Amino acid sequence: MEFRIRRFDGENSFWQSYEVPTKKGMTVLECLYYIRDNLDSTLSFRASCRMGICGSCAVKINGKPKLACETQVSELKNPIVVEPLDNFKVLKDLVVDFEGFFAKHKMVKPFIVRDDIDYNSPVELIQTPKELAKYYNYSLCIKCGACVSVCPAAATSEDYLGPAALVAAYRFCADSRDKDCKDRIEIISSERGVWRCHSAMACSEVCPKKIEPAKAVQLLRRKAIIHSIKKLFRW
Amino acid sequence: MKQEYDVVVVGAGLAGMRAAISAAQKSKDLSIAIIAKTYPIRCHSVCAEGGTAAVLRDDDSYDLHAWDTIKGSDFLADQDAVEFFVRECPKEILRLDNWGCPWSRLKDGRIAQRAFGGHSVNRTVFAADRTGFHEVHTLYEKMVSYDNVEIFPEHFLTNLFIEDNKVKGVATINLKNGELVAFESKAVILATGGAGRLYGFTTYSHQVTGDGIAIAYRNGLPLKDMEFFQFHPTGLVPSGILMTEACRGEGGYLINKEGERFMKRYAPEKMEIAPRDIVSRAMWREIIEGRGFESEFGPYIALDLTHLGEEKINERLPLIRDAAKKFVGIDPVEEPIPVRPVAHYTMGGIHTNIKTETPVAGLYAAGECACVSIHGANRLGSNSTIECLVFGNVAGNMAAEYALRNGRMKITSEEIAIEEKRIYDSILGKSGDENPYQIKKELNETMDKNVWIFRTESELKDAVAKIKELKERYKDVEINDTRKGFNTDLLSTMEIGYMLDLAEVVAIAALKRTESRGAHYRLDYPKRDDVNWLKHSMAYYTPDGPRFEYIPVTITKWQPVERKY
Amino acid sequence: MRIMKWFKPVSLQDLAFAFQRLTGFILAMYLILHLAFLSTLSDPLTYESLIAITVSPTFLPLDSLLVLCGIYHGLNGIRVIIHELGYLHEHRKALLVICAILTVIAWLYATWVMYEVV
Amino acid sequence: MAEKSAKNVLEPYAWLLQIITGLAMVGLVTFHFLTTHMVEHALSFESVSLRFQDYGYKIIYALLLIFVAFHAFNGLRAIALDTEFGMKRKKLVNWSMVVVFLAALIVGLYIMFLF
Ligand SMILES: Cc1cc2nc3c(=O)[nH]c(=O)nc-3n(C[C@H](O)[C@H](O)[C@H](O)COP(=O)(O)OP(=O)(O)OC[C@H]3O[C@@H](n4cnc5c(N)ncnc54)[C@H](O)[C@@H]3O)c2cc1C
Ligand code: HEM
Ligand code: SF4
Ligand code: F3S
Ligand code: FES
Repeated sequence: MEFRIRRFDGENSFWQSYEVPTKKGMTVLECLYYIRDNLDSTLSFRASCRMGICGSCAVKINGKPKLACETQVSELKNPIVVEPLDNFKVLKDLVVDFEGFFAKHKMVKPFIVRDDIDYNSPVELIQTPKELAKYYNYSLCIKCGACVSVCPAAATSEDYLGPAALVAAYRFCADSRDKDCKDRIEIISSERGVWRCHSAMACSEVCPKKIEPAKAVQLLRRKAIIHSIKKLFRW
Repeated sequence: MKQEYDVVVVGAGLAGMRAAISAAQKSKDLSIAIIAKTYPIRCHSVCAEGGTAAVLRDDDSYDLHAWDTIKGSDFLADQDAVEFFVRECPKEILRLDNWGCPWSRLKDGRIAQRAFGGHSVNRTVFAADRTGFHEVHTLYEKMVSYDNVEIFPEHFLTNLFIEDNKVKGVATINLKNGELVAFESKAVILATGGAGRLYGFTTYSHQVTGDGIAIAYRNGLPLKDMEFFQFHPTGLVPSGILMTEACRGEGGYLINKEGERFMKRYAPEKMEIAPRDIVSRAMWREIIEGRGFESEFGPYIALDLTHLGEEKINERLPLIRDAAKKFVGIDPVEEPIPVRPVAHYTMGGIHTNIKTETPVAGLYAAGECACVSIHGANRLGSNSTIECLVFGNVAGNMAAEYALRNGRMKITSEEIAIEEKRIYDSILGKSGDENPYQIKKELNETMDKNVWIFRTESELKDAVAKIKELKERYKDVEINDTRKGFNTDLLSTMEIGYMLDLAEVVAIAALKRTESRGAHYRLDYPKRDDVNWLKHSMAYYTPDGPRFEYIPVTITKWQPVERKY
Repeated sequence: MRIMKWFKPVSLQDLAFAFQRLTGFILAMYLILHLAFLSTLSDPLTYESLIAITVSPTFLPLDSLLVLCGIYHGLNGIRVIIHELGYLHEHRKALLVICAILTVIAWLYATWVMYEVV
Repeated sequence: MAEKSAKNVLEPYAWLLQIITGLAMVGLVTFHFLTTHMVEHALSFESVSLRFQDYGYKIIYALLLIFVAFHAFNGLRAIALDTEFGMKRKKLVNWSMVVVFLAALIVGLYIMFLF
């Protein structure tokens, strides 16, 4: 099969084609490794777990963001066009800059806040399976960036927190062990927060973990609006 | 460029992040840097599926957990370390709970536990079948809540700075721009994970190339018990992706080409759910004797789940079905899954004592890259993630205390210049006529063939010779990519250099140990030999290959007995 | 131009978004025109002469397109509101299809009314 | 950065009003369309002025005007703020939309009270 890869060497962007002998069961990631090992070792890309859990290998394959390690070549049309993710700055070839992405994740306070935790003598907190189910799906985000790469709001607004960070925010707000969602709500309710989302829902369409980030954003929006109304009436 | 911190943690897997948190917790005044060659949540630990062991309820006891661990280790574990370890486990589980880990729960909201191979009671805490993933994310998210922890993702460790047997910092390459960044620090913790990619057929992530172990080794630190490598029975062919033990736990069969459940000849009682090393050996024997299935990806054994029915598979093994479909296009409901024993865990590592101290002052090691040793010759499932947490915590504490007591030693600009020269002049611009990836391929083939489940003197000798040849050829490798920014060619080539060193240690250590213990099985010495070999091997670096010393195993309460299940 | 990325959808969902934005913008522009136009009500003669143009057969197709924009924007708006309140994300595809069908029906009806009456 | 701008009172209410006005307009716009297109010669000067004599009509149209003006200009504001260009000039965008909104109201009400 022919692989057409959009490359970038730090200064110039160009297309390059490679012919890869593919077999049944081969993934796009394996082909990338084949190219690197045998055809052109200057090709850079990120990958690690090759089982769809580390979130390193998201790239644009035939126009849609996908995990290279989970994508079978047999399901794709020849030639296979591989590009770096949109809405991120390209560092080299298929490698894009995730610094801002993780900074935004950190910004939403993605951790449990409560004041009765004793580091030295922890006690078991009770959480029923039902309470667990409320947020569990949203804790599955592998931070691959696919959602951000297709979000039209993120495309034009660099500082929009973006679906992935908002998923993290919702995941903690919905956790029964968390005791102070208010701070987090204030953050996601800023003009860079949920209000920039216009329900394009491309994020939900491409999420490889089927997390429905769009839903998390809207549920957060609901929390934010209730919070604002309460604040208005000082209640 | 130089950065200055009080504590530097290298490696942001479970062990590294746990260490950073514990150091940060120790004192707000300490500045802590955590460095990793990937982003922290992209570390290999996210792959762990099954769970994490800890004594939580009344039906269990510390002594029982310790005994299971020691028996599992084939009595090569240091028993003082194990006794300390089992007492710390529960606290770590609860801490993760407090920090937000989505543990699977019982109906009443308490943390649930499941059965696991080699543990006598239901002791394994889990978060669905993505335990490692959730633990990593929980730790990462806890870690970012500390203001005194600074994260340096995509920095590649290249060397340690050691003076007068005291550590004074590390050298790294910042992948983004390719610049050398030296971290000057009072204490250093190594938590760089195992060395699984020595093997071609492995459950490990691509990044697990043993860099930290090799760098420590080159800097004169001893490596302990490197001959012990765990093989898991069921790795998906051809990628090596783990098909969890639960497949067999739920009633799956292992079937050979003749359609026979061959386990009846090896473990008539336990059948498919005998311990990992036994099942792996049985499967491999079938394959050697020609009763494996043939495929373009080599021989395999069929893991048959079809009789379980669609409903049960969907309920209990959804991820396995998903993975089999996605990666080999096989639906386990209709067809058996092709599997083969697969390299899965590095029992050996950098020698440390029970407090995670290495022989170099201020340098600590924890997690899979270290060998404390609690796993001995064979690790029990779900004991390693908890090891990372427990000893990560210890290392963080120790390093923090050391940093509070001691000052920083200067890393001079000459030292940095020497390291820069080593990398950018003698490695980066390199031209030669060897393709490093070809060397890696041959190394993997050698390890898969000669240092595998069944080992013999002649095969191991072949392996050692081959590795020496590869090392020689490695001196003449070519690096095509000459740019600095995100040069993965340079990185991979360096990783391959580390792997060659480690492979040599593993092969020679295996050659020297003339007995069979735990995961190390010698066809020519099939019995355990407590008289001569109840001891740890210690490999020291010399320019022409490792030099070996041996130290005794610590035994407290449990005398070695025959290991029967 | 970066804003062109709004109009490069990867799925039906964000195609719908692109159209929502486009139609919203068109309607807003029309609103301004409309108000300016109505200002002429202060002068009956100008008003009548202008209205004569707008109801002419040449203008009707344009008017009908405008109505399509309005109907799409309104119905799709309801769909968006449902989702923005956090409901029916699991059925987003079905909702989109229903929305499209209703739009076509309403538009055909409206066009019929317009041609019938004038 | 986000922590600083966290105290944002405008966006939540703007969004809420956007969907409320949107929903309300479904009825109002349908009504408007039907009254102007279902009846023959509904757009002639006489019928328009005749309708505006009626107070019920006046109120409905005033509502429609307020809603549509708010909705449209708040919508444009949202579009503008979605771009870096607009976000950098946030104050300007907000205030100009207020001005345009008020202008639309004045023009509209003026027309209505012609009759
Ligand atoms: C498929 C699979 C399933 C498993 N399931 C279980 C299970 O169910 N239960 C269980 O207890 N154990 C399990 N294990 C074992 C367990 O996952 C590992 O032992 C454990 O995660 C190791 O963690 P670590 O922190 O030591 O290393 P890692 O998670 O490997 O982290 C190493 C870190 O070091 C960094 N690093 C490495 N080299 C460099 C360098 N040169 N420069 C800078 N940084 C570097 C890496 O980027 C990474 O951040 C499993 C293992 C595998 C392969
Ligand atoms: C008929 C009923 C209407 C409904 C139900 C409706 C609904 C909506 C909704 C829900 C949005 C928000 C989309 C988002 O979050 O981005 C929106 C945006 C918008 N609407 Fe409407 N609307 C209606 C009529 C109108 C009219 C008559 C106009 C113009 C005069 C208009 C102009 C706009 C504009 C300019 C936007 C901004 C577009 C964007 O942000 O993408 N709408 N509408
Ligand atoms: S929400 Fe989905 S698409 Fe977005 S980063 Fe997480 S896993 Fe990836
Ligand atoms: S794609 Fe973007 S606009 Fe909203 S629904 Fe998803 S975050
Ligand atoms: S390599 Fe880890 S998600 Fe693809």
